[in-house]
Amino acid sequence: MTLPLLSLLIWLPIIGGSSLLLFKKESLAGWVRGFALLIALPCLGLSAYMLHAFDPTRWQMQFQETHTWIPNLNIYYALGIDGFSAPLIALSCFMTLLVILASYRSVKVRVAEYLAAFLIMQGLMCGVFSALDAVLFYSFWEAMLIPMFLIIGIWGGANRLYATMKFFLYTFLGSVLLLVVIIYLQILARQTPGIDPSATFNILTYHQLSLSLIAQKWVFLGLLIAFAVKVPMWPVHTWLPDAHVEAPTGGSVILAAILLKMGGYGFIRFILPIVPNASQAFASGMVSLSLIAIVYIAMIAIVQKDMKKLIAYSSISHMGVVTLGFFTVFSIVQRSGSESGAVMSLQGAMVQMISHGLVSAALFFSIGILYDRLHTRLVNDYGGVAHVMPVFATFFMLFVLANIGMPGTAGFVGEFLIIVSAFKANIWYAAGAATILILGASYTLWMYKQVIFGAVFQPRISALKDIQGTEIVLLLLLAIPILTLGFWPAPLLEMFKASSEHLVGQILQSKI
Amino acid sequence: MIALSDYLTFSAILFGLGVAGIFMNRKNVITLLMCLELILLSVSTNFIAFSHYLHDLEGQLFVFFILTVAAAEAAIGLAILVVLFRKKGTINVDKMDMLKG
Amino acid sequence: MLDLKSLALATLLTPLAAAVFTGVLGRNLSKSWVHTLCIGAVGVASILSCSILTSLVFFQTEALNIHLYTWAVAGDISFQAGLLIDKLTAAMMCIVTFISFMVHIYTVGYMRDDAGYRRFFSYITLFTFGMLVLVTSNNFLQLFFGWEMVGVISYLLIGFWFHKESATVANFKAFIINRIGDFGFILGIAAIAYGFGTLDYARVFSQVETVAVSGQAIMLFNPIAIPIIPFACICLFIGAMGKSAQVPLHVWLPDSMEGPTPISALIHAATMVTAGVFMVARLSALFEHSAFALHFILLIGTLTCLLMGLVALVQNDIKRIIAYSTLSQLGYMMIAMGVSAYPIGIFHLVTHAFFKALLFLGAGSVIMALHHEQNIWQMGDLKKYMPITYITMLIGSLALIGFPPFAGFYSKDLIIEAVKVSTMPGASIAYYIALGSVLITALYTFRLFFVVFHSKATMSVETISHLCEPSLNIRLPLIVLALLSMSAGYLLVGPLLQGYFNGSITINDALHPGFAMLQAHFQGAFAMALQGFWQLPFYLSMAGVLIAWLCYVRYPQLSSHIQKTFPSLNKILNHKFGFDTFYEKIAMQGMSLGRSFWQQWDNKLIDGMGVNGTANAIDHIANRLRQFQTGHLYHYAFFMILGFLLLISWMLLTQPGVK
Amino acid sequence: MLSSKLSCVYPEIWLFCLSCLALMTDLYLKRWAKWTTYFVSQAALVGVMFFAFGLIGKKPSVLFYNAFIMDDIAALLKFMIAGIGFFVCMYSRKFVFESPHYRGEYFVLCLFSILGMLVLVSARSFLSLYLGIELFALPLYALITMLKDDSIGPEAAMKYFIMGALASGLMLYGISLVYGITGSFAMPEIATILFQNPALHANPALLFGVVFIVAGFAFKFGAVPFHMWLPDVYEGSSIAVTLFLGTLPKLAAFGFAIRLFSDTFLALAGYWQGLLMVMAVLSLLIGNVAAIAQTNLKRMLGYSTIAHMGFLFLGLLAAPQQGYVAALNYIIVYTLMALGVFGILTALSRSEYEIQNIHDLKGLGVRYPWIAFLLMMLLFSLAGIPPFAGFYAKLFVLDVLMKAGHMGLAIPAVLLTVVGVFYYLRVVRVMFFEVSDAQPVHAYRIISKPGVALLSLNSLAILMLGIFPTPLFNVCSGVFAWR
Amino acid sequence: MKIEQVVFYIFSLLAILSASMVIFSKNSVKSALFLILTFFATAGIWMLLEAEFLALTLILVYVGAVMVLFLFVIMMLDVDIASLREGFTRYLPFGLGVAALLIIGLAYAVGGEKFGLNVITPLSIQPKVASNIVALGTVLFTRFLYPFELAGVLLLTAIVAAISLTFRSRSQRIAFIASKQIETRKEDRIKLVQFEIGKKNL
Repeated sequence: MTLPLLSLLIWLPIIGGSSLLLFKKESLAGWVRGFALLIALPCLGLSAYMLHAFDPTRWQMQFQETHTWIPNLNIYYALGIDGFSAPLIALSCFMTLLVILASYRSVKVRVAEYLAAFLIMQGLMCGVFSALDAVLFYSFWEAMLIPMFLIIGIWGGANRLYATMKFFLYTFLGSVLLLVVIIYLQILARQTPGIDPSATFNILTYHQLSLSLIAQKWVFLGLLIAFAVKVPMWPVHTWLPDAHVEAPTGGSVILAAILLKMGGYGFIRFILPIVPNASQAFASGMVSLSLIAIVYIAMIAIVQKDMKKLIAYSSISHMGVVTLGFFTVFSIVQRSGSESGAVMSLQGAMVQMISHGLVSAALFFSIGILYDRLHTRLVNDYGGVAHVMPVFATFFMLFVLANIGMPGTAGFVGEFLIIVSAFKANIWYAAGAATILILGASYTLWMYKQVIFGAVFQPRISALKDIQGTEIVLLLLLAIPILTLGFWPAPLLEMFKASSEHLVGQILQSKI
Repeated sequence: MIALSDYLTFSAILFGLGVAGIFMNRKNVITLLMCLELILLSVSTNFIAFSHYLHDLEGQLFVFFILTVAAAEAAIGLAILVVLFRKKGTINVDKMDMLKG
Repeated sequence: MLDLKSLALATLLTPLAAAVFTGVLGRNLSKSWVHTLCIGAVGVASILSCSILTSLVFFQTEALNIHLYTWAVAGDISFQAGLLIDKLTAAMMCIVTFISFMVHIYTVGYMRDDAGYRRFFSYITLFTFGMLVLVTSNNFLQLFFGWEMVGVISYLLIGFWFHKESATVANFKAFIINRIGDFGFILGIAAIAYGFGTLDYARVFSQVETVAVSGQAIMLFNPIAIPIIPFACICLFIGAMGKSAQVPLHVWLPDSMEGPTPISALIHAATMVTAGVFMVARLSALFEHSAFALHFILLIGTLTCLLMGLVALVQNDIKRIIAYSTLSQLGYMMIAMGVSAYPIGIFHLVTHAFFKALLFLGAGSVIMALHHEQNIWQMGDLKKYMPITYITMLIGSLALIGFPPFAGFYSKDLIIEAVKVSTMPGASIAYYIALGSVLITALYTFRLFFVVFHSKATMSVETISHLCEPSLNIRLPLIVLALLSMSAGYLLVGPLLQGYFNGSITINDALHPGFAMLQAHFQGAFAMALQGFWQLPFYLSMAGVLIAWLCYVRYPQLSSHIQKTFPSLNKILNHKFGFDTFYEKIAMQGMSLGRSFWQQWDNKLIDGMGVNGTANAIDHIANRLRQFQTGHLYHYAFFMILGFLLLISWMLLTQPGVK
Repeated sequence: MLSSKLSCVYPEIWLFCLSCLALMTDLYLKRWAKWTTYFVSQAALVGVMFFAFGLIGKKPSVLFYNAFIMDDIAALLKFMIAGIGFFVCMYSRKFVFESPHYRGEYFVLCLFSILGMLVLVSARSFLSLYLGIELFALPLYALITMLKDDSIGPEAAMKYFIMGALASGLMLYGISLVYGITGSFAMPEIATILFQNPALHANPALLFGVVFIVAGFAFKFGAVPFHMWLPDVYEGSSIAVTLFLGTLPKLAAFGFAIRLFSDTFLALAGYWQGLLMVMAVLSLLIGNVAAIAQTNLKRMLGYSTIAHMGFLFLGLLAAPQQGYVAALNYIIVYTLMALGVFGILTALSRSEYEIQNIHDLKGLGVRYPWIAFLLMMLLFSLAGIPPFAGFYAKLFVLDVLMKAGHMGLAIPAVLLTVVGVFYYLRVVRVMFFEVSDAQPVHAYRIISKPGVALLSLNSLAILMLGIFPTPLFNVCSGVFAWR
Repeated sequence: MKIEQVVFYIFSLLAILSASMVIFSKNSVKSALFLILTFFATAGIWMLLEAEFLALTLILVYVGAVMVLFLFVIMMLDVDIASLREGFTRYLPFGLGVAALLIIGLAYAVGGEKFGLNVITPLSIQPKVASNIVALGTVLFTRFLYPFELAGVLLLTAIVAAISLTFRSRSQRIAFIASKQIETRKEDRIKLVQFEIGKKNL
């Protein structure tokens, strides 16, 4: 009997988080925070152990668990992770821990509920990344909307009602079609000879299904809506700025760091391996959408006045690089004839997801630190913060640099790899992706300049206190992985290698 | 000889009148109750006609129960009507539009 | 003696350690601790660099090319961090660490009273590290690492006085313009990775023949394809244009003068801005295979050289004049690169580092003495009050205009010679422009010099009363650099032309015989200096000095008269050929485009019509549906019957069997 | 043998006897009347549960000359009806007792109505079906009028009455036509005749008959276009009656559906599936969309019921066997959810101030966080979001539907679900996000500890049925196993 | 034309006409009376169909009991008939059209093609083994026992429901209770208050 590692990662925080709801007295807040940490820390430990025990040379699913769940429909409680999902799980655990740490200063009301929502969400996120059964995946996927909805709605900003409804409906609309597709594929799996009839809802079974091109195209579109909304891709991105702006800091962090990654994860877990021919057929269109996201969204980010909105748009732009990485693989192989470029592209996209998770989280935390002090997110309300918060300014500088893809930070690795590999597909793809160097620098540094630099004109800014205690720990905890990844991304890339190679093999195999 | 279809057509007309009475009457609730009686009458006629032509007594039995139920319905309908009149002071169908939308 | 690897690593890590230490703990250390630590570290690095150079030159040690660790493996490309220590690298290391050392010492005096004293030291020491990373890299990726690192520190230092709006605008601008260059640079790297499958210099250079012959090309538009090497070279050179501030990506450099003067000397004159030149020389093996790229470099270099020199003529800010002069000199270096005389370009880089650092530091000394007054028209007659500064500045200016046998003479003369003998088409035009630039150089240099030191004093009496020579730690670097500005050319030209760079710089002598011819004609440094007095450039520079003397010392009203005579020329020069306006327009256009994307497309179209539009439409339908629910019984019954009829007709339509 | 056969009718007999007893106690035990009536009623329902539970899994037996059948589906539905009825009475007890318009007949009428439902679900001929329908409808008309002082109650009752009578008139007309063609109104005989004479299927009178009967059936579910009474009645009734109306009749109507489609008109599946398809799509559309515009909570839930019935129809029409299983699962889960939602609303209401508008829940999340949390779970379940039972119920229906090849129905169904989510979320939003400021929020009733426990049990059951949907599903498929 | 047909047509015409009058008459009393006439005519038709018992029941129960109840309610409620007089004219054509459509549809369904004489005929001479009443009664209490019991419950329900709706408890009624009037004392009605002089009492 081995340790049910993934189940623990899912259920420990969910059960722990639910039990937090029992302590609703405000006077217990301190205890509650401690208890939450007590849950989140072992989870992080477990995920670290998981990364350690994970064998990156194998593409097969590891730590598999399978239990009967709904036998009538062949639905199983099936878990397992490969190189793609393992780091994402670790990232989820890490981010939740940071959110809990950040709550020490920034959340004062309904602490127990707040922490419970995040812990439950952590479990659900781990569930999304480790589910191998499509219905199980969908359950986690949808269930996660609930805590997020509440987080934005209860602890959010002034316009939270609109934002949270928009968030929920947008993403829900996207994912209902996912459900239809899941069922459709399941029916197909039942009819296909040679497929294990007891695993018809298994995602890995879907990978083996052969589908006609027209069916693939429909399935592609159905799945695309679900995942494109989550990523978010242009033009279904408009929920994100609103949600980010209104969400409390922790909400924005999880939203940017993990939720968006679920969209990208959906692409590699569902779309690419299940409908490779349709993906190939639509690849140029998807690349165009990605490039539009990179350029168009970045230009929008330039004119933002609200820091959170700016970073939100920046997230969309950076996620455009991810989707670009996913969908250039076809023309890379076509052009260069070898699969290694495609593997690099996928690796790059995955690294970009992880690094963007860290960097955007760091930026949102930083903005949260400012917001906690002045209760405004408008760039123009700040100026000269560096005079009074030098330590903060230093950390913020690091994160800003990471966001603009400075070599030596995590932000560089993914973008670099994707540009290099996209070049093999088409010079213009690479050029389009590389505009993020210029545009990203424009808006991020503009914000930095307006907020941190300049003279201090307002007395309330000169009254600011520099970060200390948990805040320094928090930012340090983010800075370390960002720098480590920047200077030594090899282990992470190694993690993705076998899975990426396998995935490239899968998508090059025609399914018609 | 009278054809079965004649009876049925007669009852169909009666039925149609009953139904039409319900949606064309805009004033008086009592008339609505009477229209319901008309509908039940037409249904009963149908049953009896079929019963006659099928040589099957059960159709008539059904009518027996319809008459029973119709009496019960009339009783409750009129009771509600009385309450309605007490509370509202009118039995005008047009005035019954508090609940809508 | 230690082996080369340990030496190189020690050179790199000493400044890093010092920088990180002062950066993290700086606030808890006293000023003297900080500067002792940093100066010590850079001094050590400088000595180590010299010992590396010594071991390469005198002990004939093999050039070092090693991998330190694997950064990443993606696809089939392995990205590694490594060191390449050869003579080119060693020379650069020496220059970087030495100038940095000088600037460090100078800073102690210059920044004495600044609140950000510790921060400043941390930055410039870290900059030294970054520059060392850049020059010691053995692959493109690490080059890019160093490249961006110095870019960031430059950004931070330009905005060092971040309370000044102009400083933060300038550093923002510098970063963005550099990013445009990086855009090209990274595409160049991508092209290299595409064409060669590796980013390692050695492996790229070993394959360069094969790739050039293979005819692999990059498809731009369907019929138009460009072979890989020219494409990569052009892209990489765009990167160099950003960093080395070549037209049209030069606009950030004059603005970068918002930073403290020591960093103007270190970063924006001596080291970082020459990184582009260094890169082209480093990649000479690649550039040699692309005549097109070399032409491009020559063109850009020539344009920069001429245009920026012209702009320098009308500037009034002492630092800006020197900055434009730097631009112009960078143009010279690029001209040398364009005609494949890479060693000469590097030679000019070295001499320029000395005299330009000297000029900046001297200017800094003046500025400090005048309490941060930078307008040359607010100065004058300073030779009386600041003799040492005066003399060192004079030496620097003479070096700059190429007065034999000062350092600048050797390098600049060689460049002009190289252009002259170049067989490249178009080189003759470049030659004349280079010659003309000599005149311009002399003109603006001595315009500055005469106005500051010789013209009538225009300062207030109070200012004059405080005027004095700066402290020792400011004077010391000036003197050292002045000595070097005088002697470096003389000392170095010999080894240079005797094949110092063989093995680290590749020149295809068959195609580009220029450098070989110069080598052949070289008869010793002294002879060259003597010949210098009889050559056209010397007369041109003398003419320049003369004109400057006439206009600014002898007949001070002459200059304004000339300005009035040629108003359009003056206007163009004052507008710096409109580059800034052009960029502003683009930025404005971009902003308004972004705003319209945001407000028209995102907010109105996607959100307004799409998202909220759907919601509103559903809401509207819902309200219409509510109206059907009138609350009237007869309507209910009516709809019921209507629904019944609908169902019946649906049945009749879908069940054709029913008769 | 007789006794064992008679045991099939024990639930009805027990219920009738105890309702009469309740009637008596109400009349004669003046002081204790309220409590005794209540306890007798609860005893009656518990007894029905007990008897019905004992009948689950037995062989189907037919009694009274084809007028009555006791099979698994009937037993299960009876068990559920009595069980839910038990909870309904518990939830509404306080509210009802405190009402100044309380009459002792309240519980008796409830019991009579439940008796009608029991008759309905085990009807074996159209005659007992009709009588069952009338028996369960007539007391409802009276109940709606009760407990209210305003004129809205009688108005709702009158509308319901007229429409209901019209619907049963239509249905009777249909029955008469079917009788005329097949010569019988016993369900198995009709089924046999229809199977044996395919030529009859082309008879337009039969077609009219089927449509008439389906119309009558659809009326009970409140499917579009026979839905117009439903929102009005939900709104017009006292909340306790809405609780009753919103839960039990759905189960009974499901029994009706099974009797009709599976037992009688299976041969005509092609006919009624088309009808259900039209009604399902219209119900989903109108139910979901119209609910958005509502401000009255009860009315909104009424429209949401319509939408849910549309979804249920999708299950019914999908395929004879598995479709019924999915539909049964759906209706049971739906009833539990509705029970919870209306139960909470009833428990919070006081006779002088009922919860009517969505607005009334403002700030509930602050004042009664646990209750609000339970309500939120139920609403999310109604919206069909995992991990609550509502989602899995929908999943099963969609699965069956798509297996039957109705992809074209599945996509609009799920898209309209998104529309539906909006109004459920709005309630959650009001409860949790809209902080009650200066505006005085009416005082909710303080729910007693056992009340909270019951409601928690109810709501957590929805969660548990979501995390472990298999047991209920197995029960549902077991019920249909013998067919 | 046989006498039966003549009778059928007369009765059916009468029934239809009076049924229309039920709908269109603006006076509820008249409507009720026309409804009675319809019942009579229909009872005649039922006679033709040899359903004597039901025809008699219709008249006895319906006309005798239910319709009287209707009239009773109409009288009791004292409805302002004038206000109910306004007609239903605006949508009349539309409504009539739908009604006509319904009738035509039904008539088509039950028309001669499927239920004409050539398709189905009654037995011309029924063997009168037992009277209609005996036959009905025999079946009713054997095979239809269960529905019969249900009908009983239904009627009970109707009674309970109707009473509980319309019944007003004593407190709600306005009536004299003589014993209370007699038992009352003056203390219950009048309260004597002492006024203190010099103080504001109000």
